[in-house]
Amino acid sequence: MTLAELPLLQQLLLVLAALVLFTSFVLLEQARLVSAIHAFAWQGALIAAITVIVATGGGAKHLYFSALLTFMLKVLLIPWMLHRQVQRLDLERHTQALRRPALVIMAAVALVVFSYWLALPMVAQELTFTRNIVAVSLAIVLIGLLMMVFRPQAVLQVLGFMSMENGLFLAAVSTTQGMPLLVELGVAFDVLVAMVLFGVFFLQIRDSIESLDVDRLNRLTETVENER
Amino acid sequence: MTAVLLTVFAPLAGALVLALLRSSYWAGWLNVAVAGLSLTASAWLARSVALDGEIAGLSFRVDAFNVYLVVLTAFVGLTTSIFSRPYMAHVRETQRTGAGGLRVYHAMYQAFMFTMLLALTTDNLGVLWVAVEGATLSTVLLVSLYRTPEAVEAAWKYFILCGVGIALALFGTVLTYFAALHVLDDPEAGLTWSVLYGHASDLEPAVMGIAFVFLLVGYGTKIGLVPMHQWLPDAHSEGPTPMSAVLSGLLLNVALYAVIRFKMLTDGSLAATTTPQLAGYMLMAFGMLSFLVAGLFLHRQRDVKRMFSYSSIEHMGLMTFAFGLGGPLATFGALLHMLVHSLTKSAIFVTVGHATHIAGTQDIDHIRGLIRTQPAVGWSLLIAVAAIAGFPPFGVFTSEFLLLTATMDAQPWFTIALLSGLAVAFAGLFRNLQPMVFGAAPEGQGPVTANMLPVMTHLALVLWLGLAIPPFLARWLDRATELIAGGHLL
Amino acid sequence: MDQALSFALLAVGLALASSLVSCFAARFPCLLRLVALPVFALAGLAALVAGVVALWDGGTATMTLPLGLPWLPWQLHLDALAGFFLAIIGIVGAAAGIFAPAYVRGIERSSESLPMLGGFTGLFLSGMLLVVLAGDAFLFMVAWELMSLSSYFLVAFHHEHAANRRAAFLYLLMAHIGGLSILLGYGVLASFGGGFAFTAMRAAELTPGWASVAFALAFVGFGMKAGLVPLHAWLPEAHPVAPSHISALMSGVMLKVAVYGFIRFVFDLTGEIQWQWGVAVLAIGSLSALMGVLYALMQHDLKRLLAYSSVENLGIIFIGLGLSLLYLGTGHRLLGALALVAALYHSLNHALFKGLLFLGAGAILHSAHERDLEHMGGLLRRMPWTGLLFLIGCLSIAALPPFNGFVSEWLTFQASLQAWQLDSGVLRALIPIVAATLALTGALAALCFVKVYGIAFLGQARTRHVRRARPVPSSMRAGQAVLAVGCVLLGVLPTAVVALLSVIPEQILGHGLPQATAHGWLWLTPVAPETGSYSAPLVVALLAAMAVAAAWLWRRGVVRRVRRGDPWDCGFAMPSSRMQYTATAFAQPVRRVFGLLFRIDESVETDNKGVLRHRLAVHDRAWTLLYLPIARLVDAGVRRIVRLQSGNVRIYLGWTLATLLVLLWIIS
Amino acid sequence: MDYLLTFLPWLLAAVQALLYLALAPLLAGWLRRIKARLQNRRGPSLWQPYRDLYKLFGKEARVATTASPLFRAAPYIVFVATWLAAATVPLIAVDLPTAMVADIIVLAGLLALARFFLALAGMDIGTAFGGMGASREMLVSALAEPAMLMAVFTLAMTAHSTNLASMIDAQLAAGLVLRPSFLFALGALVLVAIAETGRIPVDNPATHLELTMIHEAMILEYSGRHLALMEWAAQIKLVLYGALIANVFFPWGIAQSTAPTALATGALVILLKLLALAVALAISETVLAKMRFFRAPALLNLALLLALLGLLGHVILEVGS
Repeated sequence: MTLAELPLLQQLLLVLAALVLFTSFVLLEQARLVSAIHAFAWQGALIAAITVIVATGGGAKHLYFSALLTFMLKVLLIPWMLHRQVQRLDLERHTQALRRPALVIMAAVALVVFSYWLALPMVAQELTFTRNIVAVSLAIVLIGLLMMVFRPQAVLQVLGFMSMENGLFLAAVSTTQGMPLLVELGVAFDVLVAMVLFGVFFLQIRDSIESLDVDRLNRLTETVENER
Repeated sequence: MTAVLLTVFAPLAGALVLALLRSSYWAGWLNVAVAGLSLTASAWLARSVALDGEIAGLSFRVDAFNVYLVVLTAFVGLTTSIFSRPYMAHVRETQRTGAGGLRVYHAMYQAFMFTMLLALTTDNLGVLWVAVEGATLSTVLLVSLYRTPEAVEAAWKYFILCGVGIALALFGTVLTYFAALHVLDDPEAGLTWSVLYGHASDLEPAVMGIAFVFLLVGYGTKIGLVPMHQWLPDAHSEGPTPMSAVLSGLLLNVALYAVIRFKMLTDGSLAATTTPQLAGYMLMAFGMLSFLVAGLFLHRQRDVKRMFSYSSIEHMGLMTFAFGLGGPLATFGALLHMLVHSLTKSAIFVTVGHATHIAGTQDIDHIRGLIRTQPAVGWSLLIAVAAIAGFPPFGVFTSEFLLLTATMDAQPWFTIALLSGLAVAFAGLFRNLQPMVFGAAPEGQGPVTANMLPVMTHLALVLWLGLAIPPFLARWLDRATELIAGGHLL
Repeated sequence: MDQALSFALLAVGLALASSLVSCFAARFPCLLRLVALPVFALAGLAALVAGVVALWDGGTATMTLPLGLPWLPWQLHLDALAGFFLAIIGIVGAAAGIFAPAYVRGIERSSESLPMLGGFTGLFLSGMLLVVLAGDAFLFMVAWELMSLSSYFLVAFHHEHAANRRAAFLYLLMAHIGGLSILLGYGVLASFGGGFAFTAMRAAELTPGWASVAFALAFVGFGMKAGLVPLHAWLPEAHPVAPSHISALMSGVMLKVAVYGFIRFVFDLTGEIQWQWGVAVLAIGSLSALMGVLYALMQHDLKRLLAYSSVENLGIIFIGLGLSLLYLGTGHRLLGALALVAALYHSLNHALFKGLLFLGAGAILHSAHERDLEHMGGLLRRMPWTGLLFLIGCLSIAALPPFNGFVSEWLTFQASLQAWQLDSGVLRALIPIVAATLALTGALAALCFVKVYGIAFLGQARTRHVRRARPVPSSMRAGQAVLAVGCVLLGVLPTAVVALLSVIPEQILGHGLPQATAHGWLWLTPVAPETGSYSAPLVVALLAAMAVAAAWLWRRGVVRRVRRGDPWDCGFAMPSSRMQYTATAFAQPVRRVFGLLFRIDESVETDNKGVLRHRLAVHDRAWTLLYLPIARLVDAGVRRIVRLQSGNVRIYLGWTLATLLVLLWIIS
Repeated sequence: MDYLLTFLPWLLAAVQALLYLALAPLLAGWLRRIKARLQNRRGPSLWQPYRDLYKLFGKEARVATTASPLFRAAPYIVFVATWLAAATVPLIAVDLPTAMVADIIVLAGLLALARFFLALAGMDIGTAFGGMGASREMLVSALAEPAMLMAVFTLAMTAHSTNLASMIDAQLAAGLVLRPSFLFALGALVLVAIAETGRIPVDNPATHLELTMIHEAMILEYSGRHLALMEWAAQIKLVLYGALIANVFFPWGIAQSTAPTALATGALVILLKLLALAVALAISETVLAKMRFFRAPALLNLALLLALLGLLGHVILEVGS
């Protein structure tokens, strides 16, 4: 059926999903650290919204809770912690443009297409009215990974990691109307702990190499000093 | 049931207490005590499993496959904790970390044990994922315990790579859940492995295939499969040695365990399609690749712990290959190999710990004449490496014998790769080992206080397994083989 | 038969006990000399008894041990073949056990290495015994690798020298590869026979292709252990650096264990034999024999020379085996049995004289502290007993009648001269050529050992410490004497031995040598009296008689006095010991005639004082042709592969992403 | 009577063995005489070698102070081994028990035994010449031995036996058959014989010029009876090879029974054969010059080639028929 025939709620859903995808593109090529964090927060917010819509539409009550969880974690807590980190490492002014942006963006687009192609068999499964979003969530995961590959700045890498988590969450919501509660809590807890540890590591890395450029973390290698 | 709970949650309680306990002296002992408690509980658990097939409930499930891994985990946990008490004391004397560091160490040690045991015993794939992620989180601080630039770097790489990998694994889990929801009416049970295994044949093949790819890449990162292995040598070489021992001995096993569980589901779902063996082929490919690549890496090592971590990659590759090969013989061999490899490898790391204390460095070129300086350490290292290289009468030989012959049966041409891989790996190990143990000792190198009890126990067990496999263990392994490969040997 | 098996088990137990006892030798050094080694000798004796009883009885005995895999317990199996090799292990083991204590006394000062020596010697012996006794592939492999590993530790015994460590490493590496390929060979048999027990494998029906694969794997594996060219490079490195009685065990016995494995695998288990295998074995065998003796000629380190000559003798043994395979493959079972017996006989002989020679080298090392021929000389008058026994060893290894080496070579010739019975003209032509190679090898061996004996024991001492050499203690002499007596007996009474040996082909090939010993103990007639006969006792008797006659001849009323004086030497003044022919000079004609086969770098340079210096080094071509290329290959692979570990985390993540995408693409 | 029949062959063998002893110096003398005649010299009398031996036996033996017991034992071993080797070669009658005791491979072995001790004796004193002679002698024989055995194998494969008596019997039974293989084998065996017995062009028995000596260099230190035994052994060896070539390739006339007439003819015939061979050898030694030592291998390779051709000729041309 064509888009026009879909119920309004679902159309809204698709719009939001598109926006989420857009935010991760923004995240990918955002130069300023702070605005990257904001973009990440927006992504979280959008996903929370999607969750609420799915909850009302699909009538899965526990999704309200996970929507709340997402909002707390991804929109408030983690961005706030990142902000504090950035301030402590006085990186507010830090900007770092993406190298070869055109190439990277093309790669990201390719990933989107790839994930759509990949998601087809799943879309073929008539299950929920959110099925089309599977492709989007997969794309977000892959783009997050891509961002980690192309962004040498530690904080940005963490952002990429977190946006991968967003993608996963979106996938959970869109495909299966959320995971069992136990798992959701566990995942959320892990993410939180991970965020704390990332904070610790920012400081440790800063202490050891006076920078957050992970490219300079290259002592441990077989190629250079092991030439016998 | 209580046995399960005791086994799993004793370490958790221990972790909490240790986190609060100030005296690092008592912490060391308490660490040992908790590990011992957990081991006794696991022994009890094993006994009850041996009596009445399997234990299930509270989304825990212990069957023949994981019970022996549970016992193994608890056992290695105990011996390593025994070793780590004097070791960490020595570390503290040499000012490489402070009291706080020791507190973190002990607490995280038990937390890690908890996650391992939880991952092994749980029946819920989601909890499994949480536990494995928890294992990363609990060990990553230990890798950076010494705060040297290398340590921090290693920890960061470990964290990022395993985090990404584990995220992918979560995606796979989600997809599995998605596939499950079609065939199951109760969504809550959608992640319960036993239920899924019951309906494995109904799961949508396309989805399960994609899911398995994500899971393989995800958990494969933790197994240390090439080309996702790069974190492993760094983490092993920079963390404190007891950590390396448990990482090599336990974490890799658990990750492999997870992959096997999912492989069983995937096989069931793909059985009807044109490529029923797909998962197996993937495992074989990754296993063989890791096996060969790691063997080559062994030749260019300066850091002794790095070298042995590569040897871990090699052996995990071998096991992965064998599980992919399938069939009772190969599976039995792989299970046995899991057992003997973790025993031997942890023994090796413990010995290496002593050796590094003797020489005061991890640099292979500066570890010399161990046999002259401290025969106990030198000989243990020599014997243990001979064992890991697959020389009888040690258990590794038995399992490799089974693997090779099984391969000869099923895929004769792979034996050529196996043969050359084993030879290359062996050469790599011994060409570095010999100067370390043999030869004259350098000036001013003296023996250290070493507790060789754990090593001796491990080697004795491996020797025993090489000479004769006790019947009860044989029955376990056989039932596990039946679970995985659907065939008997006995 | 069962008592034979129990004797064998007793031997294994004693060997293990000796290694156990010597674990405490670090605290009580004398323990090794007074308890462990005598027990070791007893173990050898028990094995000898077991072997002889088994050969005499000619039956088989089996037994199952409560060890091994749950569905594959260790099985012991003792038949005539196993018994024969038990006897070989036993006699050399006993001799080494008698010889060793005096050697050990020398090193008791550095007592922390004693447990290593004693313990692994015991393990080594028990490993070899178990290989021979094994009744299933699993126990066979366990014992095999145990043998390799323990001997590795013995090679590494003097591990202070980096060269010895390298030798030990090379040895263990090749032993490991060989073991793996043997294991795969058994894997092939097992997958057809449906089990690892030898009984199951015997019953298996292999397709010719797979049978050839199994044969190839076994040939590579056992050949590597037996030191066949071109897989021999480890042997001359590893055997000399071990303590001398260990060298005797390794060269004399361990190589025979490899021969045993080959015979068991190919003749007994594989079933249908194809004549092409025989051609391959013949080719490799003759190559090894020739190269072995030529390289032996080039050596001047006594133990190294003996090691190379082991390569030669194993080549001769495999020539015999190849002939046997060829005849069996073309359906001549009698001739196959004959060639097999010849090979077995030579195995026994080589065990005896090579053990004897290595013990002799050990004696020289013990009293003159010298391994280099160029520094020896005149030892016959310093240590007459060792000199005499060593001479017997040299005569035997040079295949001179009436000593034992000649008998086995004669049998091999007899077997090869029956080639006219073959249908294929090519084979008819091939075999005599091989025989000619064998003849050349024998003559060169004679040359080689004239050099050894003449340089080491005759002439003048070339260095001061050799001039001060003392006779060795009687226990050492006794150890050598045992083997020397064996050499003489086997040379003089071949008929009895062949009668015993022909049980083996009867058992595993179902065809013995009915004619060989049909004409009484005097006559050895392999095929028939008119095709060729040899009567060693009569040869000895006639030699004695003629010696008497000659003595009588010159006793007829002529001067009996012998006047001592300076040597004549074409009127040169009394020559100094440095004017003697050196070992290198002695071998120089051969080096010129066979120059192509060696990698020689020779140079004459004058140092600043205007003194001429002549440097000469003869290298093994196998290194440049086979080993170094492989090593380079591995290194190149390593250099490529380490790029994976570039150190940049983003690249690692890139790998993860790439892998993921590739897999996803494959799957959908 | 039958007791006599079993005893007779042994007696015959003993007689033959003694005949070798007796004939050896004669052949040497004959050879020298012919050579002298070819060189237009009168030369010594036929009996000179006997006189030399007698004289040497009468002289006292002088042994270097540096000599070991082996030095004094060697002459007897060399002599006895050579003599026994000779005794196994049928001289005047075919069916000898000694031929059963030791076939042709054993014969080669016995000669090798003699050579082994000869070389050791050469090295015993520790003079440079002794070592040189030993090294060269051993190399020459090492190269000669495969050629000889190949030639012998050709015969053995024709006769299906390594037993000299049976070989000769087979030859006689077959009658006069022209075998290409035998031609080559004969050539090979002649070359080998020249090399082994130390004749020109490989070695010169008459020389005492140090650097050209091979055999002489080894026995340089001997004197008196020791020297006598060595010389005698060398002469026996010459006769041995002569008899071998003569009787294996041209066996006609040899006694196949123990009838006195047969034996008499046999003795006469073999004497003529040997003398004829000696003439041929003398001629070749007069026309040829001794070659450099390192060209000797070429000669022996030729021998090996001939033997190989003989063998292949046998396999290809003769067995098929």
